Amino acid sequence: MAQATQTVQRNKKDFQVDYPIDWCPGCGDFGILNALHQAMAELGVEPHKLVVVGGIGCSGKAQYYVNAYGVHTLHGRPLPFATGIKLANPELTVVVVSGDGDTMAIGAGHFVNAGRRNVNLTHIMFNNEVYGLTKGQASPTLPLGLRTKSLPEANIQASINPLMLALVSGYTWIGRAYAYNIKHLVALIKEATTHPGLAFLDVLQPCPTYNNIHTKDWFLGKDLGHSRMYNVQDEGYDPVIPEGAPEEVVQQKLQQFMQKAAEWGDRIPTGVLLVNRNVSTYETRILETLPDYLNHPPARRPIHDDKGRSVVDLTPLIEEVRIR
Amino acid sequence: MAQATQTVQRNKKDFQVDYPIDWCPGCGDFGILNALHQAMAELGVEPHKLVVVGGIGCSGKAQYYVNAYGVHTLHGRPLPFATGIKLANPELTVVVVSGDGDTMAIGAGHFVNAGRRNVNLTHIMFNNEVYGLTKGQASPTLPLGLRTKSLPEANIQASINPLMLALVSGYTWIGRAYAYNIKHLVALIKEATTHPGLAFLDVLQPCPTYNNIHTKDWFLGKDLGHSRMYNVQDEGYDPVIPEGAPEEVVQQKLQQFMQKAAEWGDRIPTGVLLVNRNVSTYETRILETLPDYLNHPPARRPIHDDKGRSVVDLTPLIEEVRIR
Amino acid sequence: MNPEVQDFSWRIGGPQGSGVDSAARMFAQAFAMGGLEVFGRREYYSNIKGRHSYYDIRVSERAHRSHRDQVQLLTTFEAESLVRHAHAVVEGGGILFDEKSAEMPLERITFLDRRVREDLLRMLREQGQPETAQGLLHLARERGVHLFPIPYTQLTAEVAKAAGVPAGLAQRTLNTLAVALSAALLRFPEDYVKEAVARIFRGKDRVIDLNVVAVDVAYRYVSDHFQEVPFQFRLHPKENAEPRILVNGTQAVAMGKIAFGLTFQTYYPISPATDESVYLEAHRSFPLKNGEQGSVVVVQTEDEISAITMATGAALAGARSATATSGPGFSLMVEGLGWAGINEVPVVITLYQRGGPSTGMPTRTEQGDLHFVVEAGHGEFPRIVLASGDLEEAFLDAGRALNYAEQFQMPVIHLLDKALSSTTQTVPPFQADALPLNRGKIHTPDSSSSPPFHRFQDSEDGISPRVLPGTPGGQHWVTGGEHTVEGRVTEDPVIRVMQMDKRARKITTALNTLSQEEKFRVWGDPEAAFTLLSWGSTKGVILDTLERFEKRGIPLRFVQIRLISPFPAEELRPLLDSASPLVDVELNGTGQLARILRMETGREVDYHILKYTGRPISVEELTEALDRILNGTAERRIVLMQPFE
Amino acid sequence: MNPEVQDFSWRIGGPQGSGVDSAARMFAQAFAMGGLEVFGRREYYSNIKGRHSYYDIRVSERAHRSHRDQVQLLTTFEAESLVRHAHAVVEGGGILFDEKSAEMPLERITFLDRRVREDLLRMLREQGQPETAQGLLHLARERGVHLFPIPYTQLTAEVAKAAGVPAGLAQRTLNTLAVALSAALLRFPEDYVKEAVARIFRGKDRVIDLNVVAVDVAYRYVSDHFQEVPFQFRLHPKENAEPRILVNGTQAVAMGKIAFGLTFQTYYPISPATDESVYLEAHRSFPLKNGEQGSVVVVQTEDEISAITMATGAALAGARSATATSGPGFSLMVEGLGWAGINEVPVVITLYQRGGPSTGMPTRTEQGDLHFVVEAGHGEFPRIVLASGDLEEAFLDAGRALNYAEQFQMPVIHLLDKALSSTTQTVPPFQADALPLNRGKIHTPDSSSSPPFHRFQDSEDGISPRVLPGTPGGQHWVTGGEHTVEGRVTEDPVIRVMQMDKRARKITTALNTLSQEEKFRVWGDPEAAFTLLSWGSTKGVILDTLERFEKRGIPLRFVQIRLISPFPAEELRPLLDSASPLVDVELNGTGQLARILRMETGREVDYHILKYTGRPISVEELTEALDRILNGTAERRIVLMQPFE
Ligand SMILES: Cc1ncc(C[n+]2csc(CCOP(=O)(O)OP(=O)(O)O)c2C)c(N)n1
Ligand SMILES: Cc1ncc(C[n+]2csc(CCOP(=O)(O)OP(=O)(O)O)c2C)c(N)n1
Ligand code: SF4
Ligand code: SF4
Ligand SMILES: [Mg+2]
Ligand SMILES: [Mg+2]
Repeated sequence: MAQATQTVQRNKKDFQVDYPIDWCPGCGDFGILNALHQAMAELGVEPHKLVVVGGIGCSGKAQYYVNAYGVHTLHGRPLPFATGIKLANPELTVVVVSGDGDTMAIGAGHFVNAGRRNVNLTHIMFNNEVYGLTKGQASPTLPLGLRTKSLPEANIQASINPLMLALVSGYTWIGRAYAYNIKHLVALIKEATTHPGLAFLDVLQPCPTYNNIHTKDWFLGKDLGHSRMYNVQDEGYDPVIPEGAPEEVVQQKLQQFMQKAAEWGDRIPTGVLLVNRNVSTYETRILETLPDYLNHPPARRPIHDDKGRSVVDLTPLIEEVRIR
Repeated sequence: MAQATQTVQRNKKDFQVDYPIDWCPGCGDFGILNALHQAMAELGVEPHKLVVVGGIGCSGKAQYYVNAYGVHTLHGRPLPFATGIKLANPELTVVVVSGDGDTMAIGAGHFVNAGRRNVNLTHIMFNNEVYGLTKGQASPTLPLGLRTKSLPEANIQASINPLMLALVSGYTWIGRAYAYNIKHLVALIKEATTHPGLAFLDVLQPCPTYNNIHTKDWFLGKDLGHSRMYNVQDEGYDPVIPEGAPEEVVQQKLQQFMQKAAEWGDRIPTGVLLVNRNVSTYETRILETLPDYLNHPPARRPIHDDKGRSVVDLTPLIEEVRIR
Repeated sequence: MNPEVQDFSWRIGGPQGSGVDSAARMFAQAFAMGGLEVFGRREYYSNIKGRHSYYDIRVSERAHRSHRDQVQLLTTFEAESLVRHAHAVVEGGGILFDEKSAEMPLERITFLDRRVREDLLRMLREQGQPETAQGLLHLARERGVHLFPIPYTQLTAEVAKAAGVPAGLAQRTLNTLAVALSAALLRFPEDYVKEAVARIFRGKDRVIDLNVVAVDVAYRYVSDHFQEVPFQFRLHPKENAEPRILVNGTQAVAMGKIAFGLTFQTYYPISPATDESVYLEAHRSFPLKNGEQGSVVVVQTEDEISAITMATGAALAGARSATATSGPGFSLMVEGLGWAGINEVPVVITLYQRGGPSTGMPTRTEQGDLHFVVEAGHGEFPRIVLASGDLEEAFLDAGRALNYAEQFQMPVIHLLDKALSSTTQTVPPFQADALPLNRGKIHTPDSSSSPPFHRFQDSEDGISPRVLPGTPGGQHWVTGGEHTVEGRVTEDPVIRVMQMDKRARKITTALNTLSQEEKFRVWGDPEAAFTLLSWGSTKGVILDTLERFEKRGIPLRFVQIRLISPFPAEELRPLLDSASPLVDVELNGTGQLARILRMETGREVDYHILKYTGRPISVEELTEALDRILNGTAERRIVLMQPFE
Repeated sequence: MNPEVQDFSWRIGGPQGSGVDSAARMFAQAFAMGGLEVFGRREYYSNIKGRHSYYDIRVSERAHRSHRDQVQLLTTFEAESLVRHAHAVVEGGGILFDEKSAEMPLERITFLDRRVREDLLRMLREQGQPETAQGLLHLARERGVHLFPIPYTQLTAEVAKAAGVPAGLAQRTLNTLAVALSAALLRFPEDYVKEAVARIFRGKDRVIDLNVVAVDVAYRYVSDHFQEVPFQFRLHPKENAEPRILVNGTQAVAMGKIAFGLTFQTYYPISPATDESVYLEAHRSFPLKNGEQGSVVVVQTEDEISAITMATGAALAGARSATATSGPGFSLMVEGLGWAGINEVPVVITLYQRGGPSTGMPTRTEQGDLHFVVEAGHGEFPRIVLASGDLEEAFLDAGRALNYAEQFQMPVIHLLDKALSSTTQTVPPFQADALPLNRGKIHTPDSSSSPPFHRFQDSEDGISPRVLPGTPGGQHWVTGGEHTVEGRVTEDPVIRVMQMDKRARKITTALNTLSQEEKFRVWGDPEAAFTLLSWGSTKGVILDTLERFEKRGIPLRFVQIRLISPFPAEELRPLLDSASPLVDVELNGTGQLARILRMETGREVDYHILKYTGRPISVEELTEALDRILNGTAERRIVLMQPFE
């Protein structure tokens, strides 16, 4: 049930389109977009089998810049749209691109409940700690007390830890990357996409226009003399909960994850933080009672014959209520 | 900024009202209601200063059964309503009563973001794992694969751990109780109410009508020969993160919390699981820039003089934009 | 009075959760199996257990489609039903009641609404009666109603003994006893009741046996005790009756959805819509004509916003997709509706209206959402709003809604209400080939064409070919923003106008494409000037009332509007011109259809007959209101209300 | 042509984020300080940086309230603005542009919409011009437009030199240069420009100094190079002008809210509503007349559902409470609105309409939500919908909305649109005592009375006294369910009808209480038969156009509807009866006000003048449309569109 499998040799260009991009110069979104193109090419996804589902925000515009079926949804709603698309046609590779406001404020309820389903989707969150497209208000990932450029007062709401929220919600693959570390980002998007289940990739994305605190320089630790970010895999971190893992292994992995998720400030972990193979996908759960689901998913089941007549045999349903 | 302080001697009866209660016989909600009456009496809250804000569900009806200002809101929305009431008049003691569907499904986005604010509210969630009032569908706390009475198939969505979601969201007081253990429940409601900040109390509430799996007998461990539930305080568990605690203490307390939160099945922790004194309330944060907030909160600031004329002196605002 | 009734109404009342429902179903089935036509109406509180609910079953040789205020036989076990409904029994009718309940003081009936209690007490005091159920029974008897006190405890003891089971178990046959006692009083052959028992408890042989014993006990008790009572109503089985199914509104819609190709449904539980989705979940797998299994994927979402957007996602991917909800849920779907509108996505929303506004009266009926659904959503986009008037329409309209959505590429709102959803009725078996399926312009680009596909190409009828994701060469975008032909957001004024006009043109296309029958139906005397105008579930009571007036030699005409948006203004013109008076009948407080009519045609109605108590209109109520109009004593706005419904 | 213009329009264009806004503000301030009246209109894409935006500043001795399609002077730095707007400059007008931008090929202008590019290229080819900005400049020159090529690089170098700062820093004076060059061409005294510089950069002395140098450089450049150009427009300062403030629509509303007692506001960011809340956040603390500090608590919520419900909670607790949003946000508020409706909670929703449906055109204007807001919400409940036509109304209506909400105890929707929100205009200073505050029936039970308080007591005017939580003895309930007098959920038919009727009665009360002025205003010649009907932001252009026709001796009348719900049908009757033709002017595609008018009064309009490109109507457009009606060449539906706006 992996979302994509290597079939054709593809080039990053296959996923680019020839339209102007209207992000601000220097925006981290460019890095994410490039990585997405590259990752899809390396995975050999066919463009017509790729659906990119965007939320509303600067981030959500990413779907316009991919040669694919692009769906620009509503603010906060990309996950349910994507879920509908994927469940209707599981053959499609469905990637969600959304902002931190989109995902953790107005979309938080869907985020939490999408985790309960574990549908095979890839969710890339562009985390810039602000509402870019509405001109720089605080997003749910902006820490308490910070005052970015366009705030009339310091932020008086605390921040959500997206990794922890993903964990608690039930995402089965969780990673973090940095928008300008494209190589790493490509690798993570690929892994997230091939993961069979709901994957969440938190991408730290500088917004040069509105986030003047957590800037490129800050992430790269210009003040510290070393990058704030490190790759957990470099330190031998193993994120995998294998299928059928005993409860204690599960707990140990979760503890390990939570320790990493709590790190911030001078040391920010990136990389693959959790791969939980111990949870079935929603698609598998459907299959348990609808064994024909993957052969004839909702978008592909023929519903009428040549003459337009329904192919349904209503007899058993009628018999149930037949009185005479 | 505690929500309530002992001022008058009150009796549980002061909080009861003389109307028929329409929960099913044996419903756990009765226990919670009784405990609420008792707790408010013991705290010496004045009924006219108490606002009980209900969601929609069997649980949300609890507000009808208290002598107080009762606000029966919309499904999923008691938290924002309560936040508005409390911020408008911080003198009021505001208690939210809501179901698990109300809170964790349709209301999950508000839950997560209410945590970011840490407004001084008490949130009691009636956790019966089902949608009682709509006749027994699975709620977000029903474990995957379980099939309660009125489900046409086993639940194919995984459950949310409410304690963990509360933690990640930023609730600063988290506890769990059992609907029929009224003494303990009273103590916890009192503590939650006096906690200065957002308190979440997860109440395990058997629904004899629709939840035929996690029944009273199950909780009491009739099959095991001992109650599934235990009180963490009995084991010396200390939930408090003191004000100004160093980061390592905070982390250790959170780890301890998460271990407890993960327990379920044959051993279910109840009691006070987290008291985080290290986070300011929203009210305090408002005070930083509006020092007069508590003296003249939004609901109590006089806005006109005897003749109905505005008391606002618009001069500085006009001067800002005056051209000539 | 003709005791061999053509038209018999039975009422059973009791606390929610006590089995009133299954008793009513058993009663309905027994008589339906006996060849009669059955119409059932259910009333209940927004409550799980304890509050009062009741069920009316109307049985007749020819089909009826509405309830009556007055019943021939009332069956109860407890005091609340007795005091609430004793007044509704006709002269010569009967009341079956637990002899123990008669002494209950009104003051002690827990859930009796305060206002009801006070009104009843006042009446009892005025009449010098005791303030107990007994008082009301006395009044009934004075009116010529026959009282049948039943020693239920004794009867269940008999059942226990006869069946050799413990008394506790026999207790559970109470409902069967009540049904059988009622049937016995009507001298209806007990075999039908037993057959109904067998159906209801299908698969549980021991339960069937026990309840069959109860039927025997009941029949015996009636013949032993009530032979002398001059209760003279009789119902006789009819031979060679036509085939029938017994279904309710949510089932009819769900079966229609399955029959006509639904493959994806989302829902968030809400009364009274939930039952439809639960039916679909339970019947998510069904055979196809070619022997394969067909299926509907049903997803319980976290809220209604997710429900509409997920269903829209699935529709976009190519599924026949729908969601079902009621007022509060629909209010949350409005933003999603607009997205489907601007993106021309075929998604169906089945809306079961209930008493509003806000939480309102969740388990009561209303036609209060009409104007809202027609205008719902910021900005302007076309939609279809279609209203069903009865169960057969509900079944077919479920299919039409799916067809329209794909044919005209727009969201379709299929309107029903709580009354229809809980109406149980005998109807001819539904047919899956009653309606051809129309999937509209689904396009596959040929291999030479290269993306982006022009999904929103201008077109004469406003409908552009659509390509489903997964189709090679068809890549394009969709967006809630105004968009270019390839679906990219644009703010170009010229393209904006083109796309707005293109979408708007689909309104004309739909109006030109649909048959008159799909837009409105004219019933009664097509030449009559006296014209009733209505929509939705009031159809039943209007048709039943029309027949009554016809019998009295007063020809009336009824225009049933089925397509509310787009509104068939032009085609209605001749009917409106010849209508005098034009009488609006609606289950709401403002006459919403009449307001739309005036907006669309300029024509004002002459009278409103409105009911907004949350209960459907009875034949008696409508008859009386029309009589007042006919004899010139009516106000322009007639508000109907039954204080004890 | 009179070079001493009474009515001058200046346009500046440039990429979003490049300072076009502040340049325009500087220009507006300079002329406003010079005693002239200023009207500014802003157009921009839904984008942060890079896409095209432009600002029109209309300057005149007497106030104007709308923009014109044609400008006297166009100021640009780059090719895109040049090619988009060159056509808009009048004969004898001028274009100020960076000489380097002229050679830019249209093909290489990144964000030029494809359709715009194609249309322009076609035009250039037809006229045999090069496919560059230069081509369009040629065409302009041929039309008699004066070209002012500016060597901006050289000028900034001069600034750097004169001020002794690095070139990079001097680069930042580009906008000031452009403003000063423009003012210099108009021979407007440079002191005003310097004063404007000082205001704009208040507090940053070094920046002021630098920009003052730029003003000098610009003025010098103009006198050195363009003395000979026969560009003859002149603007002169006016002495002793009346006091003025320069504000935009969101500020006007925010100031109105503060002035008239708002204490609690919630919002979720959304264009174009956000600016109002950001203003409130920045001004959350302000003095009271008694010397204390007043404040508004402003909460940024997680979504609009939270925004409306939190604001409602605060209102329930006794705060004057509001929220502000735009279409998509309002669509999400519908359920909350209904709750406030049934509970009679005074909450205000300020709705800034933008291009719909769905995401639509977030930064463009539309009057597309009117009918929706009137019907929004399942079920039936009264609300007030109030529409402001200009900044002064916006300020006062913000207060009226708060008053109405408390007076009539219902949700109030205050309608504005993007056009008004981004209109910047000189107006007389706002007064906090222009409107008395009315808090309605707030009640304190006397100590003898015991709870529950009868919050929803029936009353003649439909309005029941309310008690605020915290008041001793006032305990009661509120619920979205239908309720008893004490606010407990009920399904009793009698109480249901009482409460529905009570709430509905408030509609009559409101209609009877409000003055005619608050409901609608009649402008122009009150006796004229030729009647324009409109609402909201179109007021400005209609009044400006009326003046034009008046000058031409053609008396017209304009009925500006201000109260949309409840609709003042009866009072409008005489005006409607004497209207011929009745011409509807609206910024939407279906003529929503006209539809409501027909629904409420039966009267159909004779003509629709509609614009739904997302841009406001210009005087020229409206004049031409009216001329077509007057000379009998108009279709019933006139659609306005400017392809290059
Ligand atoms: C229902 C609704 N509310 C508000 C908006 C306005 N809006 C557009 S983008 C945005 C926030 C964007 O922030 P984020 O999701 O973090 O994305 P970013 O722009 O930072 O990438 C908002 C609030 C909207 N489009 N719809
Ligand atoms: C918007 C909306 N959707 C759906 C409903 C229907 N509804 C009423 S109660 C309820 C669920 C109740 O479940 P829970 O919150 O767990 O409370 P419980 O009854 O179990 O105490 C639902 C879905 C509603 N009232 N409003
Ligand atoms: S505002 Fe920030 S996030 Fe948006 S495009 Fe600009 S830099 Fe990127
Ligand atoms: S359905 Fe369950 S939760 Fe609701 S009242 Fe009955 S027992 Fe309690
Ligand atoms: Mg963001
Ligand atoms: Mg529950």
